[in-house]
Amino acid sequence: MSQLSVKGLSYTYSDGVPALKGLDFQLETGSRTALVGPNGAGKTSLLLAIAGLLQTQGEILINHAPLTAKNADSLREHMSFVFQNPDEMLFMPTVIEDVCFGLDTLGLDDKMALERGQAALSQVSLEGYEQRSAHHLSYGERRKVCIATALARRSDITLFDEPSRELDPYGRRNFIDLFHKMTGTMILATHDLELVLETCTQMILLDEGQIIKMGKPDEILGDVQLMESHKLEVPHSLTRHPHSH
Amino acid sequence: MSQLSVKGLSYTYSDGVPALKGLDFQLETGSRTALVGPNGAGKTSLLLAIAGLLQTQGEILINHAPLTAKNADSLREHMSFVFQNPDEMLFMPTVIEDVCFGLDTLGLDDKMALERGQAALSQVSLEGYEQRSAHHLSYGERRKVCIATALARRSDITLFDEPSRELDPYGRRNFIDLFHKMTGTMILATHDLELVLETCTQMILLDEGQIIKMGKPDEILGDVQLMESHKLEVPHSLTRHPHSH
Amino acid sequence: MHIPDGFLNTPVTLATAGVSGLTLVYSLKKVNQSIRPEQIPLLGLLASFVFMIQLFSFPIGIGTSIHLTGALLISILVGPLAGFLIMTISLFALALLFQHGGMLSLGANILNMGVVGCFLGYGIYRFIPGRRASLIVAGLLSGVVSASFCALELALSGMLDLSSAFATMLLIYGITGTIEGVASMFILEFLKKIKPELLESTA
Amino acid sequence: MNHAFIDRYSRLDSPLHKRSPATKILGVSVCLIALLFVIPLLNPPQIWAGLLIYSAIMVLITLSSSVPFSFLLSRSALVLPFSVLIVFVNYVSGNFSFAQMIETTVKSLLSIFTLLLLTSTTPFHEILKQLSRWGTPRLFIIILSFMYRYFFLLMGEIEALERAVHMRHSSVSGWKRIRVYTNMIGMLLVRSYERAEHVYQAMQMRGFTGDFP
Ligand SMILES: Nc1ncnc2c1ncn2[C@@H]1O[C@H](COP(=O)(O)OP(=O)(O)OP(=O)(O)O)[C@@H](O)[C@H]1O
Ligand SMILES: Nc1ncnc2c1ncn2[C@@H]1O[C@H](COP(=O)(O)OP(=O)(O)OP(=O)(O)O)[C@@H](O)[C@H]1O
Ligand SMILES: [Mg+2]
Ligand SMILES: [Mg+2]
Repeated sequence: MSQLSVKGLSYTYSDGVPALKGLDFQLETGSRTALVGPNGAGKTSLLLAIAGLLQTQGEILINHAPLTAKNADSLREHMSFVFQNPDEMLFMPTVIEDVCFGLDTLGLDDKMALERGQAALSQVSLEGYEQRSAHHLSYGERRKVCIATALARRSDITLFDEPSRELDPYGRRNFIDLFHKMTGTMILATHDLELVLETCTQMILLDEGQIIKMGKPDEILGDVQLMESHKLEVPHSLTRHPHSH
Repeated sequence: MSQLSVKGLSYTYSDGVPALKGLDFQLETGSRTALVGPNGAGKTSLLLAIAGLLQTQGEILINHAPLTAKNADSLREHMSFVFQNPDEMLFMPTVIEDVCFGLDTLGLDDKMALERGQAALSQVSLEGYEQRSAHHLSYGERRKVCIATALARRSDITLFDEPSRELDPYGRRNFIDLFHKMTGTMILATHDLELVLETCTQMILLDEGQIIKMGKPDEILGDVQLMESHKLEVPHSLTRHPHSH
Repeated sequence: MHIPDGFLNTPVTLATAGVSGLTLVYSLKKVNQSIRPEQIPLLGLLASFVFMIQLFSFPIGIGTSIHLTGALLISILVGPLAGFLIMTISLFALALLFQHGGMLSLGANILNMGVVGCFLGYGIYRFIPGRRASLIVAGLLSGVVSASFCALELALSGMLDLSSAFATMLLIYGITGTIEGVASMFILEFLKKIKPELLESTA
Repeated sequence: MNHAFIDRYSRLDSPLHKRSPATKILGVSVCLIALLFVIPLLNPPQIWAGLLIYSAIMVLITLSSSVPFSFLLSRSALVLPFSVLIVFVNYVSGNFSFAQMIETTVKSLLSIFTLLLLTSTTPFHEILKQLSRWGTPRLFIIILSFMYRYFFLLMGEIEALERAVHMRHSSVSGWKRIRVYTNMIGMLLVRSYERAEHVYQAMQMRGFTGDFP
């Protein structure tokens, strides 16, 4: 069943920059989709649009219900979003308050929310960070707090915008494991093409606000010509073992 | 000749977190050094200290002159710093003003500053972005503007904190080329271990505010045990061709 | 309330400009003597903060809207003199960039919000013991006095019949002032918990 | 709130944009003094003539500025709620004649329009530079410059905060809302303070010593 369906989606920023130009695609419930494209392709804008945070043109259907300004709030209860810049997500005085923020609207009482928050923090190996302030952490640590907020919400749809970049290799590996353990539909925008190969079953190649191709990650990412014409590179693991599948 | 020499450098943040614990090292003029370590290791703090932006304990000698609160301003004329978070660097109304900010203190008149700024923007392939505002760009584009500010300064010492983050593969490759073309001493903090192998001739492995090891990148990064005990991973290109050097 | 241009007559304009101008000269001199260079960005930030909270106004019907001034909060953070300087600068920028208040009526607006808010508000805050109570009283009284000044200036310019509108204005600004006091209280308590350095940086 | 609109047209290219900031600031001052101090001294029929001539001059200047009329008019209209309220109260209470009512409203609109012409044709930092040349104290100018720069930063912070809250807290209401909002203002202050510190560091790195260019 399609959980997310996008039809003729367009968006132009107020200073006249067209970021999305008529996108059409559908994602099944439980699918894991990577969003790949050069800088300025429109990945972040697309994720913001899906979360109902931009006033777009065109149609976005979530579980067959159209996303409107009116119902955006209630649809967002089933969504999580890990922003590209951790500083734009973390605003509470302490790490644990940040992770638990909004869990009450999901119907959890304080004690349950706290338990979930703590569990999420330990999943990203930040035990003991509960009482620190997020804006006094290293950037990688901030990123992990952001991932923990999404883990704690256990949403139907989770949007990740470049979640792996400030993470150390161990943290990145840990994120991959968590990603596989999470349930629900997930969309992941990233430049880390190895990460795409390890986590997603389909991908959308985006450039200049348009969908260039949608399909299997190894097929798209392995296409040297396609990659180079969109400022991308065939990832290491595909070049070293060509056609190993 | 050693351009930068650090002795017994320590720093503790005001909320009591010790970030640097007695570091000692020396860097030669023109050397390219990578700073590698897990999240929270102290990389950013070390770079801030070298730039004279933290009130540290211990000694930092730049061209044999000790860095003090008094002469920090004049020593910084010979330094550039690309911050980990682009949003903290970009504060002027337009991109070109941002790139040219401070070039006048280097003795350039307006016209020369503008030329340099434009040249730097085209080096990061942002021609035509001059009049846009930096806080209305995609994150990758913002990062490129930050790199351009450093290019325009042509400093003796350049500090990069995670410069390849958010860049698309083409932008990253372009950064590597620029890095090789730049002159002067450079220090590069990153989690992108492939980038270290392609750009730096030596590296410092940092963990919990201490230097674990300093040496050749391929030797340190190729040491599986060492890597794993510090939350790192042997990079792809070293595992696929073990001992190829 | 920012009085736009066109509502004050010449004598009132000149008199208020004189009072505000002299206060500005005095506070510039004093602040210049005591300030450290690294504090200047903080003053700029607070000016920006005041600028912004004055832009966010809540409509209360009949064409009027209210907003907080921030005068009390910043006077406590950086002292009344620097606070006044910040208020003046934000009001100047608001008039120039957002047409909130006129250019020639700037003197009157600085008097109503800056002088009253910073010096009277801060004075009451220091004078009355007990942090919470003093903040609320300071907010309430400086709101009422501000409104009276504003009404008086308009009345002297023949724009307001004191008897008719006065009571309504006092009521509205008494309430706004009280909200200002309560909000300042919450924010100060928050800052004390999260960033005590900010409270110690008094210029 | 649309913050992209702060001195929005000030970077266009027109005869008026090319004029020196000094000329424009002086011109606007003279206009405002004439409008607010001199015209009211005239007798009623002359007042109307004065206002008409003044408006005609403004129209001519606007035509030479390539700033859209619609923008100037819609921004000037921001003063209307205040004017209408005051003027209406006076009219109802019999204090004002109909003519006075119109005159006051028109004056307030015209004065804003005049000021808008300055800020729409002169970048803010040019105005500051000129004020500084005329001897405005350095501290005043520096704080103003920082204020202007940090304003965008603050707006960015607010936008981000709003998005972040919306994403995770759909239905805040009542008392909880007030708590969330004061928390946000406090956090906004703290975060922008820290951001400002970092931005100041970035400025220091690039040779900022206390004077804005
Ligand atoms: N706030 C904004 N105002 C105006 N234009 C914007 C804004 N944010 C992004 N843009 C523009 O919209 C286009 C798409 O930006 P978007 O952030 O969606 O790209 P992206 O694919 O996420 O890039 P990146 O990989 O660099 O994060 C770009 O051309 C960018 O310059
Ligand atoms: N402003 C701050 N206040 C208090 N503690 C801080 C602050 N910034 C960093 N720290 C702490 O100092 C330590 C070192 O942080 P630093 O930012 O130098 O790490 P890093 O190596 O750059 O990490 P990352 O790879 O995540 O960027 C961490 O434990 C961090 O939590
Ligand atoms: Mg993006
Ligand atoms: Mg760091």
